Amino acid sequence: MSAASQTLTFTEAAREGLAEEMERDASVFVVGEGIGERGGNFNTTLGLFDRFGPSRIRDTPITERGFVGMCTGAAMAGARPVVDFMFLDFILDAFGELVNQVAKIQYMSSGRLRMPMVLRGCIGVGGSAATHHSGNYYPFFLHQPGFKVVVPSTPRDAKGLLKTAIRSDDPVLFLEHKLLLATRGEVPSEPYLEPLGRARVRRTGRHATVVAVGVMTPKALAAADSLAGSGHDIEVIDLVSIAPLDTATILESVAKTGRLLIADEDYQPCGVGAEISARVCTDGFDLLDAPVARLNGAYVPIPYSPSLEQAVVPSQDAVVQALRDLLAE
Amino acid sequence: MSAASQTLTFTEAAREGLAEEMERDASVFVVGEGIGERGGNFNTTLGLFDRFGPSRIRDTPITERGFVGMCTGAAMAGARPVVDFMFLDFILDAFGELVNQVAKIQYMSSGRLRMPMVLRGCIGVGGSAATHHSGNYYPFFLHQPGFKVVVPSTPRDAKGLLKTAIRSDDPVLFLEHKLLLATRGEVPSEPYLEPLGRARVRRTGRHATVVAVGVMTPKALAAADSLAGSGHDIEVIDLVSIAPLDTATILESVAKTGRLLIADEDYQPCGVGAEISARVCTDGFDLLDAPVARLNGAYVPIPYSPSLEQAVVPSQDAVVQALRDLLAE
Amino acid sequence: MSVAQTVHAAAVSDHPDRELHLYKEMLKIRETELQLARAYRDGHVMGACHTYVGQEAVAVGVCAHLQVEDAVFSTHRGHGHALAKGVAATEVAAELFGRATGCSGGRGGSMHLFSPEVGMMGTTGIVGPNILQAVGAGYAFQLNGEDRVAVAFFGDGAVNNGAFHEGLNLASIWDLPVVFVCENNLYATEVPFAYAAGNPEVAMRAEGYGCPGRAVDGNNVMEVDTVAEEAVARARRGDGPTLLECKTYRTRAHAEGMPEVGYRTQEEVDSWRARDPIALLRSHLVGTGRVAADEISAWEDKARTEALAAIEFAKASPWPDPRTVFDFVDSSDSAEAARRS
Amino acid sequence: MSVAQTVHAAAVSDHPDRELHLYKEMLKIRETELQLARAYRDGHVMGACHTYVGQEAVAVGVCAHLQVEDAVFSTHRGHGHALAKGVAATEVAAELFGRATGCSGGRGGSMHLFSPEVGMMGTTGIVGPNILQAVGAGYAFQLNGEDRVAVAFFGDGAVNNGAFHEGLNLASIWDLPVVFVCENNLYATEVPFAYAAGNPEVAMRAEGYGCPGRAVDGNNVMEVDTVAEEAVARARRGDGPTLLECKTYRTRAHAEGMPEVGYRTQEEVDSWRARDPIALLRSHLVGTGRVAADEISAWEDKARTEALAAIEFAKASPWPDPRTVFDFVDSSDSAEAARRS
Ligand SMILES: Cc1ncc(C[n+]2csc(CCOP(=O)(O)OP(=O)(O)O)c2C)c(N)n1
Ligand SMILES: Cc1ncc(C[n+]2csc(CCOP(=O)(O)OP(=O)(O)O)c2C)c(N)n1
Ligand SMILES: [Mg+2]
Ligand SMILES: [Mg+2]
Repeated sequence: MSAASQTLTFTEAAREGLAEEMERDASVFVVGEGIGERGGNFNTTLGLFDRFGPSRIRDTPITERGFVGMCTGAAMAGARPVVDFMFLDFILDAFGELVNQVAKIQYMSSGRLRMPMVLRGCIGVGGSAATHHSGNYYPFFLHQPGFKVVVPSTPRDAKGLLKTAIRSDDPVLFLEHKLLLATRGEVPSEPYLEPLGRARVRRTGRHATVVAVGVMTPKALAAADSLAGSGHDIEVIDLVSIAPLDTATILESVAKTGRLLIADEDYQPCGVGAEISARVCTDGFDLLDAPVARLNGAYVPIPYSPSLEQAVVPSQDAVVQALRDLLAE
Repeated sequence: MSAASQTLTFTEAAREGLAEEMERDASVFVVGEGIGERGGNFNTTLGLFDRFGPSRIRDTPITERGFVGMCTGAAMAGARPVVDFMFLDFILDAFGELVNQVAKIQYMSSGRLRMPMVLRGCIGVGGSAATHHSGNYYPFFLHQPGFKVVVPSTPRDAKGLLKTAIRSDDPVLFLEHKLLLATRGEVPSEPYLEPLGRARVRRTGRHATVVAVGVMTPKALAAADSLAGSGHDIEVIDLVSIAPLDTATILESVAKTGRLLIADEDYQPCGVGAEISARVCTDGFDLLDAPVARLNGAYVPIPYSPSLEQAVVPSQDAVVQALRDLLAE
Repeated sequence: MSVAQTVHAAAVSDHPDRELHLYKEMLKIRETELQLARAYRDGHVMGACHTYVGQEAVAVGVCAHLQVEDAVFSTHRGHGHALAKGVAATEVAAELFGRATGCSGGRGGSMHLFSPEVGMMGTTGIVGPNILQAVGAGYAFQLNGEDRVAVAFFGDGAVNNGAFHEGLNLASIWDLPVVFVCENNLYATEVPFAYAAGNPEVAMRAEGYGCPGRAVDGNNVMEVDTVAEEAVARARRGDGPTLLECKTYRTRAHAEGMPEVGYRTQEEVDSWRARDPIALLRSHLVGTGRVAADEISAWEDKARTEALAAIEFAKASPWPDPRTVFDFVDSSDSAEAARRS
Repeated sequence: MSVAQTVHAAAVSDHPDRELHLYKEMLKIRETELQLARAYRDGHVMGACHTYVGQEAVAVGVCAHLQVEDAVFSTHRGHGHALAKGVAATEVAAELFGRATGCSGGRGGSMHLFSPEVGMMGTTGIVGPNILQAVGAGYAFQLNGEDRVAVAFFGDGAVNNGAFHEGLNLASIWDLPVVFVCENNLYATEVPFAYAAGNPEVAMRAEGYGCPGRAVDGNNVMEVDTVAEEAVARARRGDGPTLLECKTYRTRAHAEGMPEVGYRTQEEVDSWRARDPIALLRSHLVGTGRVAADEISAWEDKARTEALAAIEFAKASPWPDPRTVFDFVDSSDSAEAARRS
């Protein structure tokens, strides 16, 4: 650990970012169930109730639609709400508020109203959380104009992106994969921000590109390592930003490798990989030496039993296999 | 008009189909706002209240989440609900019920419970309906496993598909573009069904394929006609089924034409065209003589003023231009 | 109605010109609406157009107690609220005409009126969300220690909706400065509230949320004025929300152009027309000799002239430039541009 | 509690073996839950596991009046409802162990128990939907002219949610055969109902929907039994829904493995433990001399043995075959396959 950095978990880093922004701007407040004294089901606000008090760290009744609608009005009136859904699945009960109100009010008011709102929640399959606590949902928020969406995979990005999200005047979904929460990593000790809208090249390579979404990033990196032994040099891009999509970084990589795999735990149809594939097949048609490949979670509701749950998520081995197939095309 | 057919509007045909299924099966009932004596904002149930009475043609309070959840339970208990949303936009308030309950209950119960539910509503941009009454939303229901979705463009399909949807044991979205409701067309006088899950080739051609979604079908056909003059022979596929996607029909066409345009009024990112493009670029990579092209509505909330509204929907001229560009690739 | 009488006396003594002001405000709404209805018939107003005719006393009686800084969140039937909150009739008319000079730059139309400059925070085409947004504005005001008040206007149709339930409860448990104004006009489109609600008394619902509820004659502007005064003062003091049920009636169709098919009797419509809020106050003003009939006629002429001028303004206004259609989807379009637009 | 005493007398005279039956049902739930909690600690139960310990009287008192054909819709805290509705303990245990022999074939886990064969229509991991689904089953029963009844069990946490509001109103306006059973255990996770609700009296909410509401001691099974009898009979007669508020308490953590951090006092927990529903009935049965203490001990042993057997069954059961993961997403998998699976 260098002098100018510290090792934190994903959750600790994000919490530090939240606390810094709350110190900085008194109009930032958080709502959610169990985020008060308890500090959040996922420790997202641990210790913050004592520091900021109940009007800024606000426990709510089980009224997802209600408090999202409420935060919409609060944002319109100049506050900066952070909605902590615990499990992102609960956001669905507020979907009407999000699509018809949150996404549209800046446009309808020609920017005279802003919508500085952060929507955060845990996503993804793991730990037998079962079918109502395992969703990903991010393509919905790329399809509908008006949102920004980030899915960080490192503590550094978690902190830097959450801070930027809170300062943004747009609604930003900040999505935390349950299996990444305990990930430890270096985080600068000095204040910093990370930009929205940018993918990160996590590993450079020449033979193929993997664009990985969130939890697939460590799997893709491990897959790339394991393929290095057999002489395959894989570039790994951590997508990080779902909306907007950083097509430029992907095309630049494909220009070099000629081969593209999109690895995403989420469902394939109309997913993020579909959009990336469609863009690359249009704007990068001549760059491609092989059809774009997609690796996704099984297209079924998420089951509970470990034997079934394992069968629906793309494993590291599956990434290796998909890359082998792609390289053989 | 032949002896064995009649000319009906889209709305009349669908209503005839609904009435036939209600006669046939006493467990079919309809819920919605203003669908009772009034016969529905879009005349979807005109005259049916008198025939079937209030328990089968049921006016509801403004409780979209409530009555979708209610219909979920009714379907679990063996009834066959038809939810008439009037404008499909209102479905968003029931999104949690749909994604977490309706889509999953067959799976979770290993098929011991079925989910025979029809969700119908008007979609699309037109008539200055403005931002809360102009949505399309169908990609959401392809992304999430568990739904079937149809977007008919002809009276014949409207009737035949609505009947099949009502008989289906799966949740089916039956989406009616506002600008197609008055479309007149031949409808068989004899009882018939149309299959879910199938695209229709509406015009055969050799030089390029347009896959059109719903309201884009008449525009694509007109565009194809206008290009015929300049020697371009365009194949037009009316997608009809959004979920499942009939990839086979599209690939067969692309095998012949080598060129594909997807024309869809809905937003581009993570839309239906993205999924079609991605599939064709993977499974039909070698069939393509040019990159797949997509033509979509502008990626903005739908504005009210005609001058702006016109600017967000793809016109017939835009289809012609997109085809010219595609043919020139 | 004893409450109304008490109120009335109080209002007169406290604010000698109050009734005249309220009367003129109602007139402004009425005349503007009638011109908009005509413009709809003539094809100048597109989409759906829900007029406020018959309900003017509610918006006017409530907004009389609001400052520019207070926030109003309204519904599909929102012209009256916008006008009462201070949006110029020219801007409302131009919006319905889809013109660049409209309060939403032509992007919104009848159901999407935004004028945050005067505290008109928006109207919504979806039933329910505005209730929650008012709660949120109240939250922000409380958080900032400001004594601003947020008001949600909504119909009886919203009362059965989950947004009502969740919103009232949230405002109540946190003592937020919100006034919930239900305009119970007996129908949601043509579905009677008595059919749609297991208990058709709206005001008593407040008890379920632990906040006060008051039912008033929504066609009596002075009665509305009084309960609104109490409710706004309570909110401003930091004592929390109030639910007002204003019993009223729309005397035109649900939306312009819709047939009046059988869901209500002509007698019912006529009985409410006989209690028209403007006529009621007019006869009171004239009857008590406070204003001469021809003075009132002069106001009416003025209101009509202004409404016509608003229509002319709208008609003469430019269409929005289609090249602006991509602007303001997100905040990357600068605040400066926002002011310009 | 006078209501309870009246009830009790009636129940004894009408159903001489009723108390014994209810007692054994509560024991079954208690012993099964304790074994499941142990299995959770040992890593056999994954995901979240919300036990019903302390609340047994509610499920048992209500389900005593239900037939197999009646439909129950439950929540994340649903083991007790499933067992009381007739799902075998073996199938519940196997489900929590993620085994193919579980009532949901291992697809569901603790929060997703499906056994439509015995009218257990499902439990939900999302708060709210089951209320609406019970309304819908009631709708289907009424449509078919059947005298079946639908029951929704839910916590105090659901009361503030829009689903409660919309569901109760719909059932009430259409006189649907539904019983709404709120298990008010004072907390939603650790958020007190008294904080979350502007008015913490649940039963009185019924008035807002125009249906009867009854509050009872949810730890007194005979009291629950009586009000449930009335409510179920009313529904079966076609007279419409009833809201029951059963005041009770969970004596274990919200979910297994969660620390009990300060949101409730030890005294509070102890005072409710002292009113344990099983102990209460036990001392009544023994005190009145109806049953000998060692007979009851024998029942307890039997219940424990059966619970252990359920655990053994679960442990010995096969995992679901991963190749079945794609089955039953839609109805193209045949009903025959459904029965087989
Ligand atoms: C969520 C939702 N569902 C349905 C509609 C369609 N709709 C528009 S206005 C209306 C009736 C509203 O009645 P009420 O709230 O009483 O207001 P009023 O029109 O009587 O002023 C309905 C059902 C809608 N706008 N939003
Ligand atoms: C819509 C939704 N929001 C949040 C949660 C997370 N959650 C699970 S149980 C629970 C508390 C439920 O409290 P209550 O309804 O009183 O039932 P109890 O656990 O006390 O039996 C919460 C908030 C959820 N499951 N669903
Ligand atoms: Mg109304
Ligand atoms: Mg509880």
